[in-house]
Amino acid sequence: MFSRILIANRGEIALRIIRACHELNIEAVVVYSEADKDASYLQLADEAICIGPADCAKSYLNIPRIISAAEISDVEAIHPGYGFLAENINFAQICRDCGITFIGPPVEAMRLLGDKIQARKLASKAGVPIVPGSDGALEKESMALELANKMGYPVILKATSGGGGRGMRVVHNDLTLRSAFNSARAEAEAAFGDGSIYLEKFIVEPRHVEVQVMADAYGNALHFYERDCSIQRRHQKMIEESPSPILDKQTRGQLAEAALKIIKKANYVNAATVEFLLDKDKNFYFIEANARIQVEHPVTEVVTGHDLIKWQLKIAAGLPLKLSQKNIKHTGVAIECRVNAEDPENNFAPSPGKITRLILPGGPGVRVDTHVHQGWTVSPTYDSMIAKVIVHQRTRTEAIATMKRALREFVIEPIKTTIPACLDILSHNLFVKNKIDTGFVERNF
Amino acid sequence: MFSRILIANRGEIALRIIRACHELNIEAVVVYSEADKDASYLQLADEAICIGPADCAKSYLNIPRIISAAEISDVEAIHPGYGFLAENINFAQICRDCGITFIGPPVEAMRLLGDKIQARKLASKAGVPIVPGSDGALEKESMALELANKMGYPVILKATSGGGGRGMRVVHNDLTLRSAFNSARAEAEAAFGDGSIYLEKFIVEPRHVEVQVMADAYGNALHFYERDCSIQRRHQKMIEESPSPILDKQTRGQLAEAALKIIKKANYVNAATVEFLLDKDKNFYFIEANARIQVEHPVTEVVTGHDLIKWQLKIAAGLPLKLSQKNIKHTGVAIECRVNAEDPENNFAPSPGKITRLILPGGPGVRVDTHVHQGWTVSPTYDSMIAKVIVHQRTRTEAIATMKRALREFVIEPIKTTIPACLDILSHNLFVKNKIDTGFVERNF
Amino acid sequence: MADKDTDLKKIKEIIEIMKENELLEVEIKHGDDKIFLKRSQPHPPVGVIPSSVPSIRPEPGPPQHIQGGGAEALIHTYAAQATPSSEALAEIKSPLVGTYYATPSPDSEHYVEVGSTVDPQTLVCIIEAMKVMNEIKAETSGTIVEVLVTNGQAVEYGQVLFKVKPD
Amino acid sequence: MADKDTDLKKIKEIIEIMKENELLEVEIKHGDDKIFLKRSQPHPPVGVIPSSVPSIRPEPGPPQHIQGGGAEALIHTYAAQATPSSEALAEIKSPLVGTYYATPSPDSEHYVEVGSTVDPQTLVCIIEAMKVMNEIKAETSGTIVEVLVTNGQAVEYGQVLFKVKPD
Repeated sequence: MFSRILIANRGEIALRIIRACHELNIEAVVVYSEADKDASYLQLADEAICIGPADCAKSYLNIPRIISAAEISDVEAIHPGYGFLAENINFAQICRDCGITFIGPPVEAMRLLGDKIQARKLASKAGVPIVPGSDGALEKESMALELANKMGYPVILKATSGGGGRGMRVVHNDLTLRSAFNSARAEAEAAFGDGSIYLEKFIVEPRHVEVQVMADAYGNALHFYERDCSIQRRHQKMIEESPSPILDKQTRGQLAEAALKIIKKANYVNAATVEFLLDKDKNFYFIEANARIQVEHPVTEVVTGHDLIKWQLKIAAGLPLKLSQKNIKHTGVAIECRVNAEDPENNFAPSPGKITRLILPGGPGVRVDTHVHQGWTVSPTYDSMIAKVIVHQRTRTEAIATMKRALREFVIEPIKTTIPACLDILSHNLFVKNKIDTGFVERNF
Repeated sequence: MFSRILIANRGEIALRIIRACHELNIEAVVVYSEADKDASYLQLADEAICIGPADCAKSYLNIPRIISAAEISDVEAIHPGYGFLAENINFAQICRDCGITFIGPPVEAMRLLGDKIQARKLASKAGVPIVPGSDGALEKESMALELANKMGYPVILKATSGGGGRGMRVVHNDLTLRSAFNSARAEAEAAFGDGSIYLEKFIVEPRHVEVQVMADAYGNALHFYERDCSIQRRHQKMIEESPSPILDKQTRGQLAEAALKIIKKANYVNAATVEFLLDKDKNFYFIEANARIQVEHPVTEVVTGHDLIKWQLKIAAGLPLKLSQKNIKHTGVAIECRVNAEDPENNFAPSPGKITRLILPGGPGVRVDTHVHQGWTVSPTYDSMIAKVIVHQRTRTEAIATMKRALREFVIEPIKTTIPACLDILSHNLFVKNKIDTGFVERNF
Repeated sequence: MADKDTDLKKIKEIIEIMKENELLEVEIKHGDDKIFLKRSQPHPPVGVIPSSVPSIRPEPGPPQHIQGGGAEALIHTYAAQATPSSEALAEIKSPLVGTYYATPSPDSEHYVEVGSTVDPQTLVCIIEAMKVMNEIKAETSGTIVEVLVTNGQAVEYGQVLFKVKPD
Repeated sequence: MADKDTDLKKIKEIIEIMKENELLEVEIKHGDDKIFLKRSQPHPPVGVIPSSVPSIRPEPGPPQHIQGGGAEALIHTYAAQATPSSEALAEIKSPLVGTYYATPSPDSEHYVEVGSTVDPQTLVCIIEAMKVMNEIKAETSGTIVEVLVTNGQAVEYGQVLFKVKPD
């Protein structure tokens, strides 16, 4: 096992990784930018190294500085968390070249899954259904028009290297396709330095269901059941739950099996999430695989009792996944709400600033993952997510009740957060009745 | 089910009961003393009523004021929490006379179990082993001397109406018995208004193991496994865990069965804890039954997934215990540490005062039950317990690791707490190896 | 440096106001924390200050946000709204939780009303707690100037029932 | 009222000091929150203030706790410990995370030492990051008065390497 690793991330996920390290007696070195110098988790780390100013390009995204910090702090491995460099193939390659273990998949598997078009091809080869669409990047508008007419509208344009909704457009006819093609291309170019665009059939009222998988270096791959992340706003997940309340036992099994097929086909090692869309008739389509730990991983942790970050560390250190699929039990229902420093009454505008009063929820069935504390200033520079509240109960009804009471006792002043928006969703008749899809939030709020 | 109840308690247990009420859609009315007027849980309550000054005799222990508050706030039931009026038969009787449901056992069962001598007799009748001792209160020193010589030293003197170590003396010979008899009597008289003293054989190096039981009004009684509370200092529990790491499967079953026998014999309804001493040879002896919810109930909640306060409410409202014993599963290992505002470096002297910095632990496997927040002033008037940290893991080794990292990330300034003492215990070789008994703390720290 | 200049200007203004008025409140608030300073009046001010003296707000308009030492602070200044201490009212508070009754029986007259004079032994109301009617005494002397509760109302411990102008 | 008297006294003292000294700092701290006000120096003070001017602490001894508005506040007053800006030292900070080397090669002389004069283009050290030797320039002019790192030491971003007395 590792004795000392470096965490190349910040905020709640940096703290989350420190926690796992310390429970495994691993020393944790954290890098930080000047904007994070007062973060309380730096006190918990075994060493904290300032790598640059607030600007991510000069700190959390700066590969030479992070590698340099890893070298001077003499670590064996780097955990990239999520976001920042977590899916950066170049970073993973440089770690390898420097003899530092990258706590994530091998470069080869990242290459196969990181490019969405490649990933679709791989899924097809593995016999997993994919959303009908272009075989690759569409170079010309005319190709997009022809294909859209062949499949029938609506269709969706997506950036090949994209994520988080950027470079994405849903179009319903030839006219809107023409204008969207160029604007999506420009957006993708700006966001990812790659203007490649592909096209897919747009699934109406789909649910977003993803499978958590974990594979070791010895060919063992296991799933940890699914998460339903259909509550999204502008393609950003707000609330996640497990199990997916829409799945029957058979579909659940097929979904997990499909995820494992893809992972095995990619010779994947470490944690991954395989994302699917589920249409009204319970047909599922592979959309993409995320070659990293996800924000919403605690949902899976509380229903399975497995610490996924610890497994990431163990697998990266070369330990086998000493588990059989049937010993991974799923108990009860978990829901996670993301608390973002955004103002729901002002179109979710960022609401950074100093937290002068903070009372976190607690008690039975409640887990809170947060790096913020009373007196902490939420920076406008980084992601607005400041806390995750996760509840675990025997039934979905009880889980909703526990989440509501937890969010109601969450006091955070004076900044605005998404707590009221989450409460509105949890109280909505259609959410309670499980009649939701990925368009639910935009249609109803 | 109730629609509105009153909580006749304060601090973390008042908040705990509010949480259960709100998850069950029950309105919670809280009473408070002037010393608690700034408590944050008052904001969560549906109504908060000031009943008197800081002095308990004029507020939390004042029956007329609490009943009066219940009447003006029009509640159907009163939850007494633990401590204060929780085991006061007079209070339970007055509630009944006023047509208010007392959320606890019937008065008759309280009478049978509240008096320790009566409870021992009941246990004997039920066929449960008890520690050898006097059949009732000892009126004269000479009777105590005679019995002690017959059973052989060491013996322990206890107050009939006692609890919490007051009126208790361990004696090893005739000389110390003589002086202890009168001092124990005086202490019991002062503490409980009842100087009755009884005598028992003193079990050397015992473990304190207690069984959580729950019974409904229809004759169903179930156990929720045991808690091991051998880590005590001056008869005050510091760390509790479940399962008891010393019990084999057979003894565990016998212990649970013995607890249920006593509960059924007493026609008990609602939550109770049946306490046993376990000697080196795994013989167990009934010591007493606590006719209320216990401080350490969360340990049982996390390993069984059952919310004991919700069960208390449901049973008091006349609902049946819709469970079968085999459906109550025990998963993993839980440990609770009590965080008291006491200074371990100064003989555990109380350390009240304003909390100017507070960072609570969180993340996987960690539950925190506390009513304190940054800016809260810990009053010298009440119990020094300010928080409970509960962890749940797959194994005892992992649970200890999680508790250690949780306590290490718990920041509370400037008051002193028992956190460092708990960390010392958790790191002690004998605790890790499970070679402990109720004298462990006093011998080693 | 611009921020500090601004701060200094604000502070200077406050000082000027403090010097000019002598009777002064300075309130510095930050979130829940507050520093509140008010000059008490050991010596009556020269000249009579009417109780309804208009407050002097040197800078009307929205509160000023001042950046200082990295923290955002809110500073208000007021001239003192002085109330002579001879105007202070005594309060009769409920010593019990219960139900307030203004009369000994449904048809009786109120024990006291606005304008009633009371001495410490005067019965002012009944608080019913657990079916027991507890007669409450004034425990102060003076004239009732305000009744804050209505007949049959639930009251908590320490709740103010009456305001009394001392003799 | 006693507390408020105390507060007023403190505030009066602060005002007196502010008026008498003109150059003034007022620091009001509460827990993590701090209000810090300092007069910047647009005009040089009349008369020369030696750099080692003794600080004037009107109330020596432990910090005073002032009860105000329910919050516990801590108020310190200082006369400004004015340091003429010509005395301020410049700092050369590490622009990189890496390993500090004082010399271009093991046998060479140090790039700079205490007493060395530098201009913005002077090389002062090497920071090795990912096997790359990055030559670091002074980016300021003056005389090195302090070296805060030793050869081969790991340094983080922003860490002060040298203090420089400007010309």
